Amino acid sequence: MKKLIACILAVLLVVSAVFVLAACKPKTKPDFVIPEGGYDGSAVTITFMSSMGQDYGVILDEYLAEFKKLYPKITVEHKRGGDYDTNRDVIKTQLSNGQAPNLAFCYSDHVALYNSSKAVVVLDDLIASQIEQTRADGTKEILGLTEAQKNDFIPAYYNEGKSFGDGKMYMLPFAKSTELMYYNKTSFDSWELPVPDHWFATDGKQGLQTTDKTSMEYALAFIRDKDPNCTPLGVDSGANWLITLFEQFETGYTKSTEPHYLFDNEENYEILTTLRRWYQNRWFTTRSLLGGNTYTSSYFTSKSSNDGKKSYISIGSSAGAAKQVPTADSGANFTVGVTMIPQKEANTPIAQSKVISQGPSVCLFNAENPQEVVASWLLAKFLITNSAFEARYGAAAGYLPVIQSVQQLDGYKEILDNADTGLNMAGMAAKLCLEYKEALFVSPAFYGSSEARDQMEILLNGCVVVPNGTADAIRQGIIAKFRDAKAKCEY
Amino acid sequence: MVDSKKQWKAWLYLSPVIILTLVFTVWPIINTVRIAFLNDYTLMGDAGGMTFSVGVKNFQKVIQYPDFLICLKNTILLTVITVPISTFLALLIAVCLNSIKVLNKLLQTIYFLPYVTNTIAIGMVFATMFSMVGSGFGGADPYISTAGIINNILGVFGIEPVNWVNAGSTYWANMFVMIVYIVWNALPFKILILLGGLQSVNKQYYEAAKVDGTSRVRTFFRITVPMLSPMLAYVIITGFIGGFKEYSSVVGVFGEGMGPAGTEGTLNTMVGFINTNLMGKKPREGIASAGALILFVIIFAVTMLNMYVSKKRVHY
Amino acid sequence: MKVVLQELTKIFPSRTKKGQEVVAVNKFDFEIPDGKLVGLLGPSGCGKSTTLYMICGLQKPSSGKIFFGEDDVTSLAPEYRGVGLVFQNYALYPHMTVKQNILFPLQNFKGADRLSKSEMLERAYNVAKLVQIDELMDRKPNELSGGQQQRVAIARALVKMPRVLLLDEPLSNLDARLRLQTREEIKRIQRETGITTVFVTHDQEEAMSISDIIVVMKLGIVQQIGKPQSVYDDPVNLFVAKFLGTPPINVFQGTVKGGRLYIGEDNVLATPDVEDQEVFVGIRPEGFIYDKNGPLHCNLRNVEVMGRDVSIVSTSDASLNPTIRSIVDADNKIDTENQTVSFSLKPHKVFIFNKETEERIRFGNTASPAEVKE
Amino acid sequence: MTNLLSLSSAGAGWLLALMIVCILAEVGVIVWLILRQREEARAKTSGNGVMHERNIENVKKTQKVVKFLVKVLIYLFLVAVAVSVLFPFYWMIISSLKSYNEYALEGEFASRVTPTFFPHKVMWSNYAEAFKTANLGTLFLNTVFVGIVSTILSLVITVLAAFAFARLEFRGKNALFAALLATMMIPGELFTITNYGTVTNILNWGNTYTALIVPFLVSVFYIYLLRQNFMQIPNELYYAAKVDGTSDLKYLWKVMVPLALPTIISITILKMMGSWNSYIWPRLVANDELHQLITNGLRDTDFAVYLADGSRDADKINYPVQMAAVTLVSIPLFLVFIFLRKYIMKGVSRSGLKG
Repeated sequence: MKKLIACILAVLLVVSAVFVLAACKPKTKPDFVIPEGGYDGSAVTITFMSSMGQDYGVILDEYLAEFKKLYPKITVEHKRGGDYDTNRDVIKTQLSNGQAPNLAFCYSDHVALYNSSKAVVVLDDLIASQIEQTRADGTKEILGLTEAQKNDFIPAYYNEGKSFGDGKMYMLPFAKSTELMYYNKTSFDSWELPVPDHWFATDGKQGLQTTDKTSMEYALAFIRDKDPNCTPLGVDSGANWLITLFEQFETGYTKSTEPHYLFDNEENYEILTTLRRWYQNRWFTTRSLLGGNTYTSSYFTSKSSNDGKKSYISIGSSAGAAKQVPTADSGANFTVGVTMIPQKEANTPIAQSKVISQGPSVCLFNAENPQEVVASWLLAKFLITNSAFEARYGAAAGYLPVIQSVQQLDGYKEILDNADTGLNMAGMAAKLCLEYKEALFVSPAFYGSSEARDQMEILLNGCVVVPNGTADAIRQGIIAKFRDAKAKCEY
Repeated sequence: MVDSKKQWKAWLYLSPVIILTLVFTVWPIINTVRIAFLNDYTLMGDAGGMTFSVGVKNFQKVIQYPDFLICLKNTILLTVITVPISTFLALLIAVCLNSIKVLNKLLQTIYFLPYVTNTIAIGMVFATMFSMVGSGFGGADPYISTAGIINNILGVFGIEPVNWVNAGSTYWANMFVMIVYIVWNALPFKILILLGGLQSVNKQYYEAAKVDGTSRVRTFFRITVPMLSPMLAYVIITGFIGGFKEYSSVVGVFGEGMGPAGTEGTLNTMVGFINTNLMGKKPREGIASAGALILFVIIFAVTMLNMYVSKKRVHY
Repeated sequence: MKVVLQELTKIFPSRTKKGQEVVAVNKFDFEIPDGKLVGLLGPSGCGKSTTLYMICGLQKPSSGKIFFGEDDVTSLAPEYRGVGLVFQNYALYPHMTVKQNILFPLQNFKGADRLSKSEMLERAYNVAKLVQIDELMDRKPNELSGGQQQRVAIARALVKMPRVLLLDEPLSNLDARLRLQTREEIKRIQRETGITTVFVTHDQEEAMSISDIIVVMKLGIVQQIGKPQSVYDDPVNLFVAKFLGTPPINVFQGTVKGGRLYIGEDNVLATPDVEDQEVFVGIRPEGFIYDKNGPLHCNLRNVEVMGRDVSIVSTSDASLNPTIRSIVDADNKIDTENQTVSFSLKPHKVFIFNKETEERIRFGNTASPAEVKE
Repeated sequence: MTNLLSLSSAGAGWLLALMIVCILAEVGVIVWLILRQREEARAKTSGNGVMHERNIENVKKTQKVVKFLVKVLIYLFLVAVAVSVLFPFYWMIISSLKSYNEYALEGEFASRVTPTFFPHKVMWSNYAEAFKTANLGTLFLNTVFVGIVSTILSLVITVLAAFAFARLEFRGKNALFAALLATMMIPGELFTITNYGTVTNILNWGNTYTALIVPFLVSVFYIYLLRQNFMQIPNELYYAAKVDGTSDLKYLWKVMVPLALPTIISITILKMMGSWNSYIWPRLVANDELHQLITNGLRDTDFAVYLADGSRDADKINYPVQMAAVTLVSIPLFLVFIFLRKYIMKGVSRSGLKG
């Protein structure tokens, strides 16, 4: 027995040793302070985690080479982190173990997550810094952003960096997209059906009975009546749709400070009841309702409408504009119209309109050697304020450049000028986004905001399949879904 | 006569196992227990220097999870249904396989194939087999057209196609698909073990039974099953342990949402809950560890129960 | 109920491709009279077990027929033959108690034969009493001794009142003392139930001691069938002679010249109406008479006193076995100084066999008494 | 309502229908057998429980028929199960040979509602593309390298441990073994996070092969399997060897390993297959191109669907090519299994798993 106790003691000893070792790993990193004289030219290696596809990485490498000419001592390791979620997981796991990349693609939700370990660098000082940096080719630049550079940003995209509730700037916008409504112009013209510019019928009547001909209600009923087999509306992201509706009807979705979740209210029940009716009439579908692998753009561009596999209106991201144009081999050919998504009331001016915008930004991570942070800042500034890079990346990835000076750039100017809804649909999307820039809004970011976004998708899917019954039974069904979503968010 | 030299040598042979187990098994367990009792512990927060109070808040949080009961119910239901079915089917197949000569080798190879494949890929195949197409699922009169093979086959027999996995499909339709998939995946290992067991049973018991005029059914229940009871007990115990850890099969068929569109999460399992708190968008390792400990306690209790039952009824 | 075997043959296909097949049993003709205890005797691999399994139906004969009474049961499955079989290592179901083991066959009765629970229990206890294991009913097989397990196996075979009882080397797993006791048990049980029984053994002493008829086999071919004593006293060939009897028969090389049998130079016996030829001579150990001026001279090796009689061990150049063992009455005074010892022979204990065919050559006055009485 | 005729080539549909027919036929046979048994029971003459004379002809006839029918029943059942096991594979393989549109019923196939059973246009190019895009070459080499090294090392450890548990007596042996078995009950996710910390922080093996190999060297099930097998080797052999001075290791190498060879071989094969399917851990610990293993390599490669104008459709995943990649990955496992099937079966059954 004595021996057994001895061996158990030995086991505990070894384990506690490992435990102490693990516990005392360098925990707290000092908050970043700009070193004297900014970047001191020392040799520094920084890692840049992006979620770019292979094809866009080529463009980035070109400009990294150019950056190398300006700052030869900074070597940039570009790591591809896979799609956005994988990228977030890899960074999250590194952060949980005290490591981090220097510079990374991110969404506002991700930064809110990273910030729970205080790893993200606050950019305000860097932006304001006037320290002079001399580049290898002798030219000089101030460390921070000049006024001109700051105003060049599209305000909504720039402000997204500050949407964390504490007014501090955590990220710079890199490339953005917004939501647009694509519609089958040939059919609309042949039916002389006006393009809907607001959602619900103002006279409260349903379907074809309503006199409000420019409402989506009327349009959907009309299309469905014309082609009984089709699914009039295809919405790519159900979550974006609900967040936009709650923002447009000002009924509340979330806010960045406690208490975060505001969507559980009477008005929203009404909205979801109507959407449920639309779904039961088979007037719309979304990507996740189709199982997540079938894209609503494929419905919009499909030829035959048997089994509902055709839609005449498609709401999707401006980044995917090219896919909303019917390809030659699909046999369907019609001209595609593209406009702003419907608003709360008819003919809402752009300034009062509300359209959600998304897209990757760039954030910096704390590092032991402040030089690494400054070097990463220089790289981020170099890429984002470089209109040529923004234009080429935007055009290739279907994203919208975040700086307006891109429009004057000769290459990009032609794209905007001969933008059409045919082969140059991407150019048309970019043109419209620039037009709608006052209407853009961003959903608030906080720890758990990405979970809230997921719950919106689940909420929409849940409400629209609430089984038929008395009006009250349906209402209770919908309320239950809201309660469940709120509980999941607050959990 | 256990002299110390022998002792020392035994520990020497076991040293690699012990060291590796200490570092990669014992330490994680201790760390998990440690984390489970640190309220609202998150790895990122810990890395960022946050401090955490000690308490049982994590465990309360696990219970308060709105879908906790759903996760528990799914885990238990899936295990309690699939383990008996797959064990009985495997036993039947093993006995039949053992009684035929022709094609024996080929069939053995076929039955072992699922063991060799990638769970996620086959999950996707099952999802497409049971899928429907069209946009009207869950609506008042959903399109009944279907792309899935299973519904097509049902069509041959004039049976109305069923909405198995798409939006608006019922809970039990989803469970049926999951049960078929889990049993399909669990059979190979069980057949292998039971077939091995059958081959080591002394032939003379069967000859004696034959001479006594025992019917096939009675031979099966009164001789084969008791003689195989050690293997059966082993297969059932590991079956339960595996069953409680079911997760990747649900992900294979329904994706990370753990349920069809519109009813996401209805098929979530305990391990699914732990994973959402580990890898999800709001990682809380404290709650995940607490959930894992609760699951471990359940598995431990069930295994002890299984051991106890098998001690009684198994003949060694 | 008598069992008739007609030209029963069993040929096993050889496992290796090129090897030819093995004839395990070759045209076995035999009629087992009702109620008799028959011993199938022979060295291992002589086809006795195969025959047993063919009778009970576990093995299908390659050709030939088996009749139970008038019914041709050749291709009938074992369960329909009404056969009780006891395996060499008992094959008791390890997870069942003795009582359950014995009841097991009864529970298989279908239709009209079905018995009520109480009848089954009663039958089980009766047969348990018969084999004297009625107080072990609730034990598990692994808690019993070899002998007890043996008796349980027999009880299990008997409980369904089979038409034929078959035993496969029932005693081979028992220790010597138990073997004698169980041997008597089997005989007693068989006589009391009067059931036709066939048992297989390679131990000739066991077969001779309890069977009514013995069948000596070799390489699938029946050598001789008959009462144990008559087969012992009148072996049909050298193999049967050598196989039966302990201590075994002494074999010499001899020649017959002019109606006289010579072993080496010694002219030991008159063998009227036998042509001159080289022969094998088999002399039973009890066939020697210690006679100072006996014709047969051997070199004395030693003498083993066994109480009732004395065993003289000697050697001779003409002998084929290393030593010659002769058993004579104890009250002979054996002169141990003298190197050589001489014997005279009891004619009916001396057999001569043809050198090539090893067939028995009978000579004149030696018709053994047993055969006459048949 | 679609009917089967519209299925242009309903091969597999009929195959699956055949399976259903098999099962129905079985039910019919079972019912017939039961009726047969009951009717046979009535036909017999009454008897006092003795195995009574039966009209042998009648019995012989039914016995032959019953024997045949039971054989048919068994084969029907086994074939039905075989079809249901094979069908997903069949479906995986033909999906891998379809073009994206045909698979997803889009584009020129949009009008179809039921999937095609045989690819209209067999796309062998999917396999080439799968190999290229997921650079299966390096993935394959990585996985084989990691697989072999970890199998060999773990084999050495398992044999030593099993030997100690089976043969050597030392205090606390059973407690230690029970503790090891208990670890099998703990859900794996529990270990991943902490082990990640240990591997990347303390041992900083991040993105190295060691990180992929070392943590999983100890597999308790295989120690259990081998211990069972070793225990079946009689003790006398060990004592005999001890008497004439052979050292433990020599005895282990000369006597125990050869005797337990089938089990050791099956452990090697099953271990190799294990490393083939591991997914979560490699993704966490070694996800860069150099060290990626097959499953997470497949998972992260975005198999592109190319639009008419050659540009990539970012949203769509080319499932057929992914299926092709998965099939390519599974083939070596199939081959290994088919050739060494005998050993796997013998290995596991030899261990008897008693007690």
